[in-house]
Amino acid sequence: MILDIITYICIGIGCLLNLLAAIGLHRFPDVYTRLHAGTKCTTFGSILLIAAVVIQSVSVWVAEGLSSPQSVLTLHAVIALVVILLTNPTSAHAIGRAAHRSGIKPARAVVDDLEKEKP
Amino acid sequence: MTQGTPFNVPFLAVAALIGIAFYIILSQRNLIKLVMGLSILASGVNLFLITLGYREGGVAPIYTHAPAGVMVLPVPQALTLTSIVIAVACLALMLSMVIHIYRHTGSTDSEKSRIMKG
Amino acid sequence: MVVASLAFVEFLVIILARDIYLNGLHIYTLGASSPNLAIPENYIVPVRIILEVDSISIFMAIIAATVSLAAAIYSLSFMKGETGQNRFYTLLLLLVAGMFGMVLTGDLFNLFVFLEIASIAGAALVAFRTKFADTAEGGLKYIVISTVAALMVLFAIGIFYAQYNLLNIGALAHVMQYTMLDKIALVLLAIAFMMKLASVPLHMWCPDTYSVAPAGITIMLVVASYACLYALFRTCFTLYGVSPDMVTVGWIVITLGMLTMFVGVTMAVFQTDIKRLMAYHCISQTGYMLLGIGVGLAVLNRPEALNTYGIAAMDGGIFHIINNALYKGLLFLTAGALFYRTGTRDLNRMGGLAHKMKWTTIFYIIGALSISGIPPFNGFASKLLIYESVYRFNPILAIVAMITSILTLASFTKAFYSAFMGAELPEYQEVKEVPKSMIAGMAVLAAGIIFFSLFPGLIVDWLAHPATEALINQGAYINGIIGGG
Amino acid sequence: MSILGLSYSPWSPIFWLLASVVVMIMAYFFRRRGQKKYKKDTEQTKIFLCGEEVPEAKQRHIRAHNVYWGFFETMKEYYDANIKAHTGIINDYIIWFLVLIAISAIILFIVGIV
Amino acid sequence: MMSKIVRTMASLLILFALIYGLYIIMHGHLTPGGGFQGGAVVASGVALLIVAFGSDNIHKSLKEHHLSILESSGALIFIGLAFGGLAIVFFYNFLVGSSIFGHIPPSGPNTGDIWTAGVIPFMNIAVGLKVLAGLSAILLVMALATTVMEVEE
Amino acid sequence: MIAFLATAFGTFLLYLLLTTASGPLFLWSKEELIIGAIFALIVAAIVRKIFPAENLRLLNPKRWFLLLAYIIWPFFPAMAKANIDVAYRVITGRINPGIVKISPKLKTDAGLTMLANSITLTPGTLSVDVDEETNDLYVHWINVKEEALEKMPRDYKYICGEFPDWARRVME
Amino acid sequence: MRKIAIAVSLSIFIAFLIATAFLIHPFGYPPSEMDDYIIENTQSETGANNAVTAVVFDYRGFDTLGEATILFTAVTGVVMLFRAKKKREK
Amino acid sequence: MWLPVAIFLAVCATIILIRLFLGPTPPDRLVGLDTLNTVVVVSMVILGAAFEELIYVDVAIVYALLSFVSTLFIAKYIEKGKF
Amino acid sequence: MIELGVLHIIIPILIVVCALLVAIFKDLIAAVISLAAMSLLLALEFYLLQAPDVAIAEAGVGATITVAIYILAIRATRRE
Repeated sequence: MILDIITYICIGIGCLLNLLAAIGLHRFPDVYTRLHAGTKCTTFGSILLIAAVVIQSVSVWVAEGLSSPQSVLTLHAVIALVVILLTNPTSAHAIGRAAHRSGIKPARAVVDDLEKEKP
Repeated sequence: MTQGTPFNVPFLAVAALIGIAFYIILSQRNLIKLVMGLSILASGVNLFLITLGYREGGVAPIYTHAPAGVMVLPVPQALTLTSIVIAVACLALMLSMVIHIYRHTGSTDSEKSRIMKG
Repeated sequence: MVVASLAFVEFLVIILARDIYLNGLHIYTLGASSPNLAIPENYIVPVRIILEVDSISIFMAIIAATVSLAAAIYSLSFMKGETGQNRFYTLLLLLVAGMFGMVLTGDLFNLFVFLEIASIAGAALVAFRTKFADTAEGGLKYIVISTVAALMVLFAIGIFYAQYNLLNIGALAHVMQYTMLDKIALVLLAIAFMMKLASVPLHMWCPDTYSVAPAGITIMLVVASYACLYALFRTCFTLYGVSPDMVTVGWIVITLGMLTMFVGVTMAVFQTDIKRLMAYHCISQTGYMLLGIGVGLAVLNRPEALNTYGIAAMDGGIFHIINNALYKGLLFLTAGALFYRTGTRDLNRMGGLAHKMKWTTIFYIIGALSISGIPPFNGFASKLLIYESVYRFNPILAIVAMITSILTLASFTKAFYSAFMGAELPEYQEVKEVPKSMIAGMAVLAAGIIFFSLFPGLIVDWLAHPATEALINQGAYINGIIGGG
Repeated sequence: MSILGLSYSPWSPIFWLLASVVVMIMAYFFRRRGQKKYKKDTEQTKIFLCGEEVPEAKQRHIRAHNVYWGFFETMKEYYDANIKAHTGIINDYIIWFLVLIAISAIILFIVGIV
Repeated sequence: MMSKIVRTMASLLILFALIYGLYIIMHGHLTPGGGFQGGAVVASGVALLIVAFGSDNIHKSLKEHHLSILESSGALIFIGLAFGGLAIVFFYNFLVGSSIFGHIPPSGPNTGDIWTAGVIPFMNIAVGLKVLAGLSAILLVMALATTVMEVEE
Repeated sequence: MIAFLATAFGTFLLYLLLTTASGPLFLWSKEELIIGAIFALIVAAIVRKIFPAENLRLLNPKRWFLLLAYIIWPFFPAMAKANIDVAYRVITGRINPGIVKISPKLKTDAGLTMLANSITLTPGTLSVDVDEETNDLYVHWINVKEEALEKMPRDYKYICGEFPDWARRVME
Repeated sequence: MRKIAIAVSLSIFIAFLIATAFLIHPFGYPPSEMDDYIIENTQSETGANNAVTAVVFDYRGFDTLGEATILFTAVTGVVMLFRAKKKREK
Repeated sequence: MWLPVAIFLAVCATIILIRLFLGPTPPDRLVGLDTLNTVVVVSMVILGAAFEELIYVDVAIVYALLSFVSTLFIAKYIEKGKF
Repeated sequence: MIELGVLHIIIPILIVVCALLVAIFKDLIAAVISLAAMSLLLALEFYLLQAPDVAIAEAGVGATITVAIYILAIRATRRE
């Protein structure tokens, strides 16, 4: 019961964060700020959503005993989460670097050290 | 509609995909765009095959840890696997030829890079 | 090595052909000890892939084996000096494998797979000589056309599968109900195969591709397009069989055949590139086959007409396939020989080569006379069959076919005159005869032509007529699958 | 065996060859009755062009696109239309494919309904 | 060559890609996947290396002929397995019921025993080898060829 | 050799995680264990050339516990805070961005990678580029404070908090 | 001219495709004699839990052979097409 | 319980696609693609739970691994790097 | 299962929209990005249609190898 409540909370916040990422992509003015929205929110949102799945499946796992097949779902979901956690910031970094190298200046920037040092 | 999705929407999506693919193939002069059109065409046909193998409320035809219930048809999935690999093989060959055309003529436009006609 | 393996394949095909002509069609189920396992007791449904070989399949297989043998022998010298020869021969064998798979299989999806093998291998071979500027263009055209056609075939297969949940040709023919969807599938299949076999107005890729391919490959591409012709026959005759729509389809095929003949030959007269000229001729000769088969298709549900002239027309069409594969192959090989020695395909820059290349000239004369339907060569025999039977069906068609034949002679005279006759040109003083293996490759085909010319009745009775019977007799093919359980 | 049975008339290349051999023998007899004064490599075999200098081999040779000039000139409209249709652009090939599919499908359906 | 962070991450993720591809190949008869999919995953791992380290660096240790040996051996294993059933018929699954991968699973949903399906796991491995070598070879050759062209210009 | 064995062992563990619930030996069947061991050796043999051998110090279990602790305490709340921060900026649209250079003086690639990924996921910062020689990070900062711009070697503690220290502690 | 041809033929073609979409069986209810046989007998005939893999490698193994051949052909073709470039590099 | 979440994520994906359409520069579109990747991976996990199919999550892992590679390829093209 | 029906409507529409984007983008790199998105959604659709095998294949081949080959080809044919 309490697990269900936690699950629902996780799902709610996760969905909200994903929606926030989607809206953030439209509200922000340039690539870098959009990357902020697109990376942080979706990563944390997916953590919460997958956590919801994991909570449910662990509860079944515990109920059914150790050798329950639910362990497959749990562990695979965790691995998917780990992979997302590893790849998402890296690809954000790659996109940011690519954007800067292709000559896109950060909009409304007050300071740009990278531009100064590498003309 | 009492059953399933109204208006056979996935089949309509297949029709739309194939139509868009042919539109790209017919109207785009860039050879790489043309190859993309072929890619979309292959995707449309793949989607068609998978779609016609779907059974309402079915699960994948895999018995490992499967929930009870009917299963979707396995043969179209097997055909689609074959078709996907064929598509990627064609794609690689086509794009290498496009690269060669570019090297010889300096263009990827299907009209400018044409040598033979008549 | 390649030649040895192809000769072995030829040997196997001939053994199989003898067996099939004596004992009727063969069934081979892959993955189960007998068709019984493939066809369970309660369902009459073939689950596994079944190879089904009957007379028309083995007829096409004989053509493929013979021509690829000649092409391999020819390429031994023709390709000397190119880099990447091992890959060339690998692809050549794969192309042969694709053609064999296409003609031997009894399963629609398997047909698609082998169609793609043949297309991809063919396209890669067309673009083989990467140092020339136009080869990649020819290869790209070929593979794009093939891919579009193959995907449409796959779509049609999907339509069949959606309705009947079957993939086997015979079993599909057994349960076919000619719904609207079947008509759409018929159109897609027929036009896609027409595109692959270069019928007007879908022929335009053909000269581009054939003219840039190495000569040994060109003749194999011709045979690959005839494998698609086989697939078209399979679709129309075996899959759909005697249905009221077949008259319409037959007339569509006849119309396209007429267009193919006429446009092909008139464009050929105009050409100055020798291989483009021959490629356009290849198109126009395909028209004869379409005409003969189309007449057979149009009278398929009128037995008395079928017996009086329909079967003869189909005999002629099918006999023309093997004739055309032989003499068109020979002509392309002579064009390749000219290219090998002069370095150009442009007829404007050739002249007086008969003084230096005697064997090539002789082979060219044989091929040209044969393709123009000059007696006593085999082209005359098959064309005569087509003329006479088509004249009974509709006289105008026969007249157009004869005009086409005349124009064919005209254009080959032109090519012969400008390439071989005339004074010796100074730039070709040092030209020698081509190497021995090229002559051997041409000689294989020339010997075939002479043999076929001398014994046309034998060939028609032993090879072409059983093939026609196999096409018309839809029930036997279905029985092979359904009744074999 | 070598006879091709046809509905109107049979065709056999063997008989045709025999007939042509007979014709050739007759032609040989006719040829033997000709003049005997012909000799090779004398003035008799030289090219005679109104007494002018014979041009070189390269200029004497008629190039391929000059052959059948009259035929092409007569059928100019046909050829112009045809060459215009053969654009060599790959997109056009597939346009033709689609056009043919559309036409034949419509024909098939009209015939099916009528 | 991409930045240091991407390179470090790629060298970590290649491990994931390889083991995951092998897992997919090996469990083709139990879970979704099989030879093609696993081969594609491993080839994507090679693509990851190409994009992170540059095709020149990869070409130092991974040559085309290695890949073509792998591919040919995959093809040979596949055809050999197909011929293995030739005592009965081509493509006959001759290992079902034998001691190698020969268990018959219980009918209906089960937990998945890897020691089943006869010849299919071997075919998965063969096709997996073939696909991974083939796709990697395509990527490597195209990357090398395009890079070389830029150097020439 | 140690790197090889460590890689093989890690791979084996990964494989075991993927194939749970397959048999009676705790969670696995014996065939799975054998096949997993074979695959682990294969993968380790392949990866040997690519995987940097310098990271042997990462094999120390103390660092793993540190990493776990890092993820649980400073990292996870920081992510939550980052999301609230982004939500605030999405709703109000109040941004003041800029790219600043920080010099955390990290020596190893692993530490740098961990730091870069951490600051990408934590409030207001996103790593854009990295200097290959000096291991300096260029950070896109969504809310540039004026006082951070005064001195040229930027104060990294001000910009990205405790993370460089944690990265040094865990990875070096 | 070309645009008119594209428009007319493409619209007719799409009309036929849409007709296909409406004429075909309703989404989710396909006919399934052959596939039911496969689903039932996969485990006993081939021993594989995954029916798709069983179809790919056992029931339709010949297709898979052909498809592997296609991949081989494509790889050979691509390597062959770029062969001259590599010589120049050396 | 899970399927509405999936629908919600599909709506999010639609909004992200608009950015993919509008994005003035290639990096903007790439950001959209990257975000879309994560959303789709999550919805795959969610759907796996929804269908009660334990083995479906494999697809999500594969996608999470491989979308990274394609993002890197496009990013490298944008920064005009040498492959 | 009304939700599943809704998903079966939304995802195909998104796929078609991505294909349309490929058609209307003149910039090749944008077209490739749309193609990658289409491939991604296609994998999701296969997943929805209970074909995880094909979804993995589409994810592996369509999303990575295809994009990589396209990028390499675009790079080789880029006009400076």
